[in-house]
Amino acid sequence: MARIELSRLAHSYQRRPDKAEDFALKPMDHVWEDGEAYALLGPSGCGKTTLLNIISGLLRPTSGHVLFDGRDVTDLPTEDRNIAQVFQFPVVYDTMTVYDNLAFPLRNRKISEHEIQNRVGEIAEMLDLVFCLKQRAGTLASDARQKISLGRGLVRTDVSAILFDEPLTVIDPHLKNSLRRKLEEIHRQSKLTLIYVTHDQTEALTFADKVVVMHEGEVVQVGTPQDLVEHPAHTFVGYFVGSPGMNFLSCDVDGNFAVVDGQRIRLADDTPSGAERAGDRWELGIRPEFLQLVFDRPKEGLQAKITNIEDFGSSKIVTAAAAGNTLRVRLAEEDEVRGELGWLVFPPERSLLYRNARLFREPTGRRQ
Amino acid sequence: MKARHLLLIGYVIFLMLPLYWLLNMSFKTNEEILGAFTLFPNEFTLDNYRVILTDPSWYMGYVNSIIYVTLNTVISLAVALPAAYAFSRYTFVGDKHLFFWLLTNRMAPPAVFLLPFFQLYSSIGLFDTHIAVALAHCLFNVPLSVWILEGFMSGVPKEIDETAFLDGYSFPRFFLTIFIPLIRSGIGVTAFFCFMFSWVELLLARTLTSVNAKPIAAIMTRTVSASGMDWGVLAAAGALTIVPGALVIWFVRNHLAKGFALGRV
Amino acid sequence: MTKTQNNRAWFLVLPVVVLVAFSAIVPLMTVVNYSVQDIFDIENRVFVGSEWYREILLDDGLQKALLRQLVFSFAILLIEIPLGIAVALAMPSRGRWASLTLVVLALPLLIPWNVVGTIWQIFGRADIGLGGVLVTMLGIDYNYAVNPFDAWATVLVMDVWHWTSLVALLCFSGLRAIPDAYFQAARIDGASNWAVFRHIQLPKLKNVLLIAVLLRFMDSFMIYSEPFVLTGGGPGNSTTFLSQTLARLAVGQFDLGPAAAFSLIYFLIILLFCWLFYTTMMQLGRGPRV
Amino acid sequence: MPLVFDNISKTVGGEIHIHPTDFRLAPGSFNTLLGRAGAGKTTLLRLMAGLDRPSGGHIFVRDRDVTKMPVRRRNVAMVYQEFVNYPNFTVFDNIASPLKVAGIERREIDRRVRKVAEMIHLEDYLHRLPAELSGGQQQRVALARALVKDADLLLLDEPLANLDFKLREELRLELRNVLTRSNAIVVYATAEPQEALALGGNTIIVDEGRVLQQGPAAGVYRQPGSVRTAQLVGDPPMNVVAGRIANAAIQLGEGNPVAVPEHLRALPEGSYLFGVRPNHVLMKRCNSSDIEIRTRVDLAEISGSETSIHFDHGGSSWVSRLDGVRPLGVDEPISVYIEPQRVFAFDPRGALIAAPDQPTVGWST
Repeated sequence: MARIELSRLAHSYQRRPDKAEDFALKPMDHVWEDGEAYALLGPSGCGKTTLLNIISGLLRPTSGHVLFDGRDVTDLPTEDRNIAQVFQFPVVYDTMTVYDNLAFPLRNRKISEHEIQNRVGEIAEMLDLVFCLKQRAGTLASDARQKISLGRGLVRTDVSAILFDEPLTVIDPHLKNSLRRKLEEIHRQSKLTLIYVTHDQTEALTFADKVVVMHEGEVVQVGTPQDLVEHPAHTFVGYFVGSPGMNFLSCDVDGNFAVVDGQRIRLADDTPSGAERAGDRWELGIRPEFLQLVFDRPKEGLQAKITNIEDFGSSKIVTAAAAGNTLRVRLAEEDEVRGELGWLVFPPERSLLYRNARLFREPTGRRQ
Repeated sequence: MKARHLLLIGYVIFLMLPLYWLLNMSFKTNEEILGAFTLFPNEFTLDNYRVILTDPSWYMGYVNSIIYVTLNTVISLAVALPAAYAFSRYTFVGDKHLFFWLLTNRMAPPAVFLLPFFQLYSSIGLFDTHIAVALAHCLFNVPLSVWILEGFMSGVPKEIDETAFLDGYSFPRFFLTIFIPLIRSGIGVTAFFCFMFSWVELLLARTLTSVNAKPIAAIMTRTVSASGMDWGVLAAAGALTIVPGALVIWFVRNHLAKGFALGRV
Repeated sequence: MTKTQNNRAWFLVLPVVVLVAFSAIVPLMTVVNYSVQDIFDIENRVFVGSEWYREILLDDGLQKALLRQLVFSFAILLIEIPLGIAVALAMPSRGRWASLTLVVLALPLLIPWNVVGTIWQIFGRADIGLGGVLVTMLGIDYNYAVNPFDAWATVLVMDVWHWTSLVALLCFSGLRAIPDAYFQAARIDGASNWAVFRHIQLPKLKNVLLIAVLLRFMDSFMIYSEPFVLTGGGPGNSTTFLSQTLARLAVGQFDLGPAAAFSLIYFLIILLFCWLFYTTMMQLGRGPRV
Repeated sequence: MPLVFDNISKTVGGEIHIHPTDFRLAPGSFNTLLGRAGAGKTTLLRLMAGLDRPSGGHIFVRDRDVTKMPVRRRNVAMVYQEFVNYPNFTVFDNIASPLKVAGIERREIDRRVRKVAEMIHLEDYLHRLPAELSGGQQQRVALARALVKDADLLLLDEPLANLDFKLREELRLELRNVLTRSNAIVVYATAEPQEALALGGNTIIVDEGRVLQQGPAAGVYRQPGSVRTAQLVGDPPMNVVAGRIANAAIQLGEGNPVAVPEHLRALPEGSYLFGVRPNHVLMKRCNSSDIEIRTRVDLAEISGSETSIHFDHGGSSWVSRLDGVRPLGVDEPISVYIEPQRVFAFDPRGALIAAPDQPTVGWST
């Protein structure tokens, strides 16, 4: 079991990086608690696979250190870091039987055949592979082969963490959920640190206790699925998580109000009444599912002209233009759109203020 | 990793020693060769090369070889390209058998065809011509070309052909302006293999020629049996036959690996 | 690659069929034709059925030549395939060194076969050849012109020098196609180099190894120029293989019937062995796509 | 200039890929082919394009039989799922290729290519090679090439399937504006119900080589002709379970019997297949007449805006779609509630008998 710590870690694929853009991974400090299930979420090219390869030891970071339970493993090769990895496409030894595949890591560590037998039996049971232990691994379907690849990590008692590199990409859609359920069970039973890299938000939020969102080589937020949806720490997280993503309106700040095109919108109470610093970029962020659309003039609200309605059956997404911004509102199936003009109402506790793309909130101990 | 490098270096030395010895010989006079055993030529001389490059009965050998090798490469490619496209894109009646039949030709020993080729080409008046040798070498070069090109062509997605047809391209225009440029590396590697197997062959080339199209390989074997063999000139002639090969490798070196797996990898 | 059914593809294949028919079928027909006749000259011929075939099969000299050829070809395979794999494993896989090694290894394949014979003819002489001198220095009295075993061994070493690179290059391209993830997984599983070779590299090499075995068997079974130049088939018949025997029969003594019969038997033997190699290697699991 | 399929069928190697089917696509219409992977969408598109020949039946464009016409002479454009471009041409030449082949004059080509490039935000990539572009941009080049030739028929085979989740969302919106403006017949194949619903237009449900139903997307969603269509047109698919109406009560699988809702009163007693949309399976009771089902959580699939709670009901896997983030643990016991007036009724063979009365869709643009 391992508590993985990154201290001032940074990486660039160029020999002499100087500008910020040269860095695939900008300098970061980060801790992966022991026994937790993390998802590493971000669009392709945001550096998440680079970070995974640095943790697994396949890539040496340009600067900074990687520590497993306080021990500096930055220079240790992959095989000495006691990690297991499940790749994007199933990596199995085709010519071996499933049993030999699972026994392979233990045999390499010269463990007695008797102990191997019950260890492999136990894992095969956990992964529902008992029925095909005698078959050649190459003949099985991709989801079974991906389980074997996972099993090779689980059989080892000395494994400190299991790393997943978008493991469900090649799995057929209808098999995905059974594998996701299996991963969740494994996490509950094995108490191993799990790090799961993906660009798919559903995959990340379903799998992980904590989601690490990355954007252009930087960790922009670490939080539970709840945090990501209700309090995105960065405008990118608001945009990337949730479909459609968060609405953002540029605005000014006046005490506990955001002022959009002359309209005063009350903000959440824990928004600090910081003095506005000139030159800062202020934005008001609200998710389409929290934004309300009404057709009789409310006390406080923004007038909006409806430009488009997408009917998804179980819900409707209305696109409206207000004060030079385009906003989207999610309406339930029964809500009706009565007419072309409406008013957008901003529930205070759901209206978040962003300064230079970062959430402006009372510091709650966690520096974002 | 030590053992790995040792084996490789040992093997490369094993390859280079005989070649070095040939070169060493080619710069010595005959007397020195037969006289003393020297690792490096005492009296360095270019006479042997001068003999070859001035005497038409010698240098014409190279010219003839290059002519029929180039002819063979062009014919093999021209014929194999459309066929490989057919095998790569379509299934048609008898395609499996035809492909296998082509491969069996590659397995046919040239010696078997000595007699019939000799008679065939003499009867149609092609004996002792470059085209005769070029055509004879098609026996093994065409099957190989089809096999390699089909491998490379299968790397190009079929959707590209369809997009071209959707855009209104006729087949010939698509094949020449879009498809051939896409498999440039494949064509380069196939040319390399055709050159290689045609340039090195002796039996058919010697049997089907006498004077006008006699290849260098045949010229060299003839002088071997003459008495009082001039080793220096022979070594020089041998050294010169390696030059064209080395040049061709250098041009296709980046695609060599893929080509050697006959485009399959 | 889903292929569409289209018989008009025959137009594309026609040129190959015509050319290879002209350079293979027509000659083969004449060979078959001659193999069943006794020919004095163009006008009078006599149908003799399978007489030549019986004569060839029972001919003691040819049986010995066939045996020598088989022993030679299998020795070739036993040496060149493992050595080729070893060299391929030792080759650098990326960067400048890789293409340099590729060029050096490919060089012997581009030397005309008779020049290979000439090189070794000089190299192996005990008096003026570097190889000959080295061997005699080791205390072995070595003379390939006189001693049958020395001659046979020299032809063998020459062929290993000439063709092992082909096996090495084929295996090299096979190894390079293995995705890196397999090696990373093996390292994570703590696999030894031998385990990596046995369970990842070897299974993935099966396709190219089949091609290597087939090519090497065919070419070694048809070898003619190199031994012809090096030893002329001597001393005695120790290095006279099938191709040379056939060439002597067909072009030398000019009796067409036996030569044609011999040719067909020779061709059928090769086809048989190639088919045997192909099916046995296919049984070892998924075979290549032909 | 409608496209008409008259009794078209396709069998490959004895296997029926497309059963005999007829349909008609109105001129300038926007159509979506919705069906699971392997349902026959791509085969239908290829038949429309002329890339494959039907085994039976005829295809008419502008009342002309084009079944035998080679694809080269049909005025068709297609965008593939993999981003297919000519790797050795620049973006400009890629887009210009159909015009160049048609022999259009150089300045006119230049004008039309730049116009389409602007529409798809490719104007500053015109001199790049496709390999230098991202996946999304490469697909835009393929789309630009398909649009520039103003074909009669514009076919798209799951064009967004290979793109990142977020990019797919953005491109879908862009695609909709671009495609609805073109006056060609557009046929957009997709395996995602959300995409079909979002793009709207005439939706054709395809399943195992058959066209099950055709009609406006929301209409098919609200009035699915069969259980199969109902499952195909919703994401997650409609929950279905066997049940019966007896002595004035309706019982769904393991749920408690409740009074028959108004829209099902006319149905005779007997056994039926009942369907409930995932977003109508709630975690809290709304009123006493709700059907209650006690079960366990199989998996809580959180997608950010919604959470899909998978659970077992009567042997089949059911889903409850909730708003927000609900991280319920695996195997956690839960109770779910269904308002009877939300229930669809199908006959035992799967044909629709009665659908819940529809809330008004609202004012459409």
